[in-house]
Amino acid sequence: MDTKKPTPSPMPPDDAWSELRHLTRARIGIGRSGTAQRTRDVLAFQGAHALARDAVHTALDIAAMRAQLPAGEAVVVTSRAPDRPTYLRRPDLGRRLDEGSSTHLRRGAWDVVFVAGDGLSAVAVQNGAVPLFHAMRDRLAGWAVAPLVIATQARVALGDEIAVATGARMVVMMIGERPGLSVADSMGVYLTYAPYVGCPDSARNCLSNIHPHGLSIPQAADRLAWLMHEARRLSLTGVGLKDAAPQAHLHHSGTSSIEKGSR
Amino acid sequence: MDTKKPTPSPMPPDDAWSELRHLTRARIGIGRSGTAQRTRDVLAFQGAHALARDAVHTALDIAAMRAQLPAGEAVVVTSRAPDRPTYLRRPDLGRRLDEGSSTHLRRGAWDVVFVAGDGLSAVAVQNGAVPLFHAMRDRLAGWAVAPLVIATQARVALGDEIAVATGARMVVMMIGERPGLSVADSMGVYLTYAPYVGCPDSARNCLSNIHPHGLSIPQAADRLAWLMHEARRLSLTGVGLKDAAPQAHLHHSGTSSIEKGSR
Amino acid sequence: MGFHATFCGETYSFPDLATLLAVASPPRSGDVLAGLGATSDVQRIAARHALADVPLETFLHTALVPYEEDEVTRLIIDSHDRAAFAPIAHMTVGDFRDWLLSHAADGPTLAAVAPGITPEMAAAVSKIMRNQDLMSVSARIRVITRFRNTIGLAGCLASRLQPNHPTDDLKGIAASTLDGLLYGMGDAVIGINPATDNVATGMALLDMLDHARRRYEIPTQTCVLTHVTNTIEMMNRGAAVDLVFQSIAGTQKANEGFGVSLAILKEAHEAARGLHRGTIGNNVMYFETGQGAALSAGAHHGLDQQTVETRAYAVARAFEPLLVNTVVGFIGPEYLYDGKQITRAALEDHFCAKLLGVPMGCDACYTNHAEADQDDMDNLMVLLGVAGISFLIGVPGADDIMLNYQSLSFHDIMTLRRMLRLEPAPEFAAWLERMGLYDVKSGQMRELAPGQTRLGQMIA
Amino acid sequence: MGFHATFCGETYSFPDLATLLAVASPPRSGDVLAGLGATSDVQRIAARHALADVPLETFLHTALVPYEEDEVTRLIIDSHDRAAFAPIAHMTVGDFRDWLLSHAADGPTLAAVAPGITPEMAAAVSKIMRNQDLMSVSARIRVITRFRNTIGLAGCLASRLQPNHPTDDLKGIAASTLDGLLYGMGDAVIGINPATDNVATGMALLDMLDHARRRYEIPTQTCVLTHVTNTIEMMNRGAAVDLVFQSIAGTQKANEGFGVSLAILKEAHEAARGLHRGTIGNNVMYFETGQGAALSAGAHHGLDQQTVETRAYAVARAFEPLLVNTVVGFIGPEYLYDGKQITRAALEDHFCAKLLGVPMGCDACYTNHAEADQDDMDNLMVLLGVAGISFLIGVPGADDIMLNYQSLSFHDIMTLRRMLRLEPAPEFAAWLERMGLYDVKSGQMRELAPGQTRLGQMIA
Ligand code: B12
Ligand code: B12
Repeated sequence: MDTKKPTPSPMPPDDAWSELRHLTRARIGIGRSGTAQRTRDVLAFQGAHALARDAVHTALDIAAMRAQLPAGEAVVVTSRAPDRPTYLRRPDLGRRLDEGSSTHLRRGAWDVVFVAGDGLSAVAVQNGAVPLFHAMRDRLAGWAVAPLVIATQARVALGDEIAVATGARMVVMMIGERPGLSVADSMGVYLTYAPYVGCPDSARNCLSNIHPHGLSIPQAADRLAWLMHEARRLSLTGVGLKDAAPQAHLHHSGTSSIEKGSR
Repeated sequence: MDTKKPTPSPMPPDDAWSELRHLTRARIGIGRSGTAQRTRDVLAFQGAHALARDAVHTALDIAAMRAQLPAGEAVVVTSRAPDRPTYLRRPDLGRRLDEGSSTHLRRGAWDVVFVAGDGLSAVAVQNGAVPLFHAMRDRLAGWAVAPLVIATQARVALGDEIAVATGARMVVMMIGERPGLSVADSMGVYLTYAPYVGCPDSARNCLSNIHPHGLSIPQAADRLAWLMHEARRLSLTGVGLKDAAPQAHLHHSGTSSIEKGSR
Repeated sequence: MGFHATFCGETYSFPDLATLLAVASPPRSGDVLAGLGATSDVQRIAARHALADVPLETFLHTALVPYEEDEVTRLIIDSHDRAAFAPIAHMTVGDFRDWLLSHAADGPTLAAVAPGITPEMAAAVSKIMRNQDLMSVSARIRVITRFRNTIGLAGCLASRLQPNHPTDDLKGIAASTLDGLLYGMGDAVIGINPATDNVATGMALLDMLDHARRRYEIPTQTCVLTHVTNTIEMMNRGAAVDLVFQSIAGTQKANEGFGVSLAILKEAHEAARGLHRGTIGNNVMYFETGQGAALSAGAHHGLDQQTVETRAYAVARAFEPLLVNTVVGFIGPEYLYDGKQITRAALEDHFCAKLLGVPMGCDACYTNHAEADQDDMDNLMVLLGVAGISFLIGVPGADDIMLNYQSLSFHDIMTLRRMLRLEPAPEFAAWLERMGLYDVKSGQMRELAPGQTRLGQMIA
Repeated sequence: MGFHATFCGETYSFPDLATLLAVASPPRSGDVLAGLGATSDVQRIAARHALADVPLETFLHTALVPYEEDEVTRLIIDSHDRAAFAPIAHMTVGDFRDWLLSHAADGPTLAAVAPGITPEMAAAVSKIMRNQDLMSVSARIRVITRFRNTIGLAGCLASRLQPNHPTDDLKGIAASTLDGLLYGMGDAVIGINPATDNVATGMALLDMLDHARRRYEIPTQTCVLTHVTNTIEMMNRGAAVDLVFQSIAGTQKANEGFGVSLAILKEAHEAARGLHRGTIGNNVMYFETGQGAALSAGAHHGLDQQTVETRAYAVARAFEPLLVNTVVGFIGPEYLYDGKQITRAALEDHFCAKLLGVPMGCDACYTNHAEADQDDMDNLMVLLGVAGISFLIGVPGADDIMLNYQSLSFHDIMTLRRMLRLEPAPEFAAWLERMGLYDVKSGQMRELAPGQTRLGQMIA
């Protein structure tokens, strides 16, 4: 037994993998003790878990979001879930508008209504929703875009009732995806054409993982715009509408191309 | 595979064991399927578990207990645990008298104070405490016995503070033992000489399993009387006082004696 | 009709079989959400007594979701094998449990009976089984499937290597794949969930995996877990599709919510078989299931979530899958609240699937809004290992950076293999040895840096 | 001094080692009751970081309970083996965990280090170990002890047969004993908790067990688990005492609450050894422990319940016991709230004891006021089995009709042996076979009625 080096390892923990680790934020090349993760990695994981659990419970700062918008440009609604614990246990309530809320919504001949819903990560929407909303208006020249709706204790399907209430032909729900250990601010976007209360998820399209280490706001905006134009052209969304938007940025990590083993 | 007899068993489930099962209420001779318990036994167990859990939460019917006693003969006190959930999580509170309670207690030169405490099974104390109290008075001629104290949300050590408050030289805590699957009404009796708040359990003696299938009230009373007389003689209880009361009834199941294999 | 039981002098009634099954279920947040389930422990036990007395035959005559309305019900009824059912035809649910646990019910016997068991019978009996019963019976059942290696053998535990990336970055995914291979992962499948729905991206991912597999002659299969309609499109365009993936559920309406039908699955199944890419077998489908999906789609037809989940296994077995796994804690606490509920559900799912003859694995996982942690996963993986699970899912460091949840890490599965003395699929184990990664004598993966292995060249 | 850690930009301070250990502990109702433990998950993790950096040496210089006041502390410090400690002397708690999990730390190495490990070091490292770590390390440690058979061998799982009766009825107890023997129970010990404290009753019980043991030549030991002072009295009166039982705790004051001291235990130990009743060994002590006992006696000295529990193992190992077991869920929810806490505590207790070289078993159990059920016990027994526990306790149908709690049933332990392919202690297994009860080929207990065996005559 070598008592001086308690965990003899043929591979210097950080060197061999340091380059590869720039390619992904996944926990790769972390080494091991026997077959187990090392203490530092176990504790790092537990710390990330504690933070991610807190992230679920962070509330949307509505005043701060309004400040990013011209005055009066946002309507705030809430779902039927009165608080976070209820929201977590009762997704059905998070899919329906609170009684009072619909009166705030302005009916009109809107082509689309954008909704910023806290979902499971308020911070994702806090950071991403207004920038994406702005980026979309630039790309939707000539569309009648309803004022932004900010929705708390929201599930994806809450957008359906909002669309019905505003009379919009399409709804874009920008929602906080559940926080992960490495990413607590990931936003998802769900596009639904001609939605109605009870509309299935197969009738939606989704763009996911919008965050600083994922899809950027301009990339997401380009792809969403492509989907929205297609949706209008085909009068549908969902499995019938295949995402064939040009893939500008497949190799996000920046390096040229994968060695395809053409040996 | 014999499909007609799904659980072929060389032993008729009830016959071989039926005699032995009179000797104990333990779940013996229940047979098996492979190595597992049979469905009927698994479900019987689960049913008993549901009932035992309910038993923990049953409250003491104080009016009914008073009705078993001559008017004015009982004092009611409560511990510092305000309700059942708190009682279960905070035994420390169950060991201390609620502020108002001590004012009800009458100080005097008592030789002993008897306490009926709900403990973890109110029903045990409901059934057993007053009968035992009566049986003890018959056996304690010449003792100054304080009025019975009925205590709710009580732990064993609550008796110590009651003894201090009444000035009694000894306390007998009659308390509901935690309910088991087969016995939900088992009473324990804890005898402490010269108790004080913070008194260790090593300074008490215990009689346990007082219920219809365990120690009977007369048996318990005989042994408790023996212990109390010894305690008075030796001026102590606890590990220093060994229970050497005559064992009238070792073979409770009634049959003569065990075959000692003296082959 | 209705069902009744007397317990402690009180009589409990249950109007129909669906209610009886729901009330007999162990406590579960998803059933509370659905307004189903027991209102007290005593009522739950009464329901179990009543359920134990229900003849298995009853399940053949009582469609819990109407035959006319639901193609899954039609599949279950129409494909029921009366002859296989015969040995258990006379039993009640309670007898059935006793028989399953008896020494008579060995592996071959259970395999022979499987086509006679409907999902609802499996669900029913599981509700009166303890966790140990679920483990003890599953451990006897081996469902063996093949594509480029053999999944499900006794003494083996396979693993899916899941190298997801939030932008589907090819190099990032390759790096995670390399990491997993060095821990001996990937024999069940190297399977990516693509972040995007884009077909071109999916094809690029498949291409990358297929090249790596061929370059190193890895006896395994790869998969991009995109929607089945995308996979059909990719096959049409000549992509290197080994396995067709799809999430499935237990009712027609829930599957419609996923945008699939039996017809679409059949089309994909036939197309994939037609590619003849498997070397030692032609099981080409990979399905995921999980309690809560049907209710989430409002398509549970008043069934408790575990019963409706088992119906998904009937869908699965109709397509001779290579792999099926429940993603047991994946959706969130509204369906499975904490570690205890997740654990129970995983054992149920595994038991019911194996009983039906489905090659079941598990993604032992939880989300950050659930009351669970890695200790629960440690326990669960051991329980599933003892229960003889076919495969488990591993992600680097247990943290999926795209799907945002925690599963098992590569380390975890390696540790489990060591603790329970389980091996990877034999063809894969032999390959690991050939590559110098695996020390057969000690049964351990060597601790090697990428540069010390040929695989180091994978990412150039 | 104090301990510090920075986590997410914030600095957390812990005034002393006792606080650090308490805050680093997993959530536990007993620590909440004591006003110890973390106030948030983030604080807990910060404490674990700080704890991981504490050198093991620190534990030798920091008496958590003052040396002058506490004979258990004196025992720990005075009996510490510096030479055995040398190989780990330079490590922090974090290094220690890594080393324990490394391939270097095999069984013999761990056994050699054991006398150098203090209970507090074991407690500390357990707090930064996951459940799988606790299992994986314990599984390598075999602590072997002997009296009339061998306890603790690899591949074996022994059991205590616990045939309690509310009135200590001899025939009732004999009937339960017979039941257990037919399931292969009793190799660790046939051990009765007497309902009464009466010495004459205790002697009658011992006499009955000893006669049965001799009559059937059962290679096992018997015990009446009465207070040690009663057992001394019984030995003085010439009773057939194989093992001396006592409940012990981790501080002098807690032991005083139990009415015992090291001196009393020493007296009993010497008296029992002097009887020379063991045939193949002379380990004569049997101890029970369990988290919560010290706090319950107000004698925890501000230590978290798991740390103070490990100190009881130092008491145990000083007397070379044959058997030690934690009675893990026995007291109630005020110390271990639910199945999750009970499970974690059991794995910790088993790991810490084995690390210290103590022959650890477990009474996997719960009370009816705790949030636990038999499914939790099913899981726990499997986890402990995989962790290599020395023995488990079994009672008829899992229901102790005198102590009023649920443990494992004889069936459960039999099922576990089958699932994990574990055998009874070899001498006992051979006896079972001789008696026609055990079929070595299938590794199964035969299903026999009392009358079909010689044991049937036990109750006449
Ligand atoms: C949870 C989840 C699911 C759950 C949804 C059930 C539920 N009650 O939450 C289940 C397991 C059923 C599921 C299934 C599928 N999912 Co999904 N899912 C997720 C996940 C992990 C989290 C979503 C989230 O946090 N939503 C926020 C909360 C607040 O919303 P919610 O209202 O509570 O939940 C709704 C949405 O999650 C939505 N939803 C979930 N998945 C999908 C997929 C699509 C295409 C759509 C339109 C909607 C949708 O359904 C829920 C109920 O209305 C995301 C990954 C991520 N990082 O976001 C993938 C993700 C959204 N799903 C994805 C896919 C591909 C699917 C499937 C199509 C897989 C398949 N081949 O069958 C199926 C079918 C989905 C459907 N209903 O049509 C992809 C979408 C890719 C894309 N850009 O289109 C993602 C990004 C993951 C991935 N990369 O594989 N999924
Ligand atoms: C729980 C329990 C314990 C727990 C107590 C901790 C706790 N916080 O509850 C632990 C595991 C520590 C324990 C230890 C022992 N116990 Co104990 N225990 C029980 C049990 C199972 C339930 C008691 C109960 O329900 N009490 C009611 C509740 C409401 O009271 P409480 O205030 O919450 O708890 C107090 C009492 O339980 C008391 N207590 C518990 N055991 C004992 C034993 C004695 C002799 C005394 C005086 C007090 C006492 O201590 C607790 C704290 O103040 C009973 C069996 C039964 N069916 O009752 C055996 C029982 C009371 N214990 C018994 C014994 C022998 C012991 C030990 C002496 C064993 C030993 N050889 O070391 C030790 C030492 C006890 C001591 N402190 O002096 C015997 C007593 C026999 C007798 N007639 O004297 C019983 C009847 C079980 C048995 N037959 O073996 N015990």
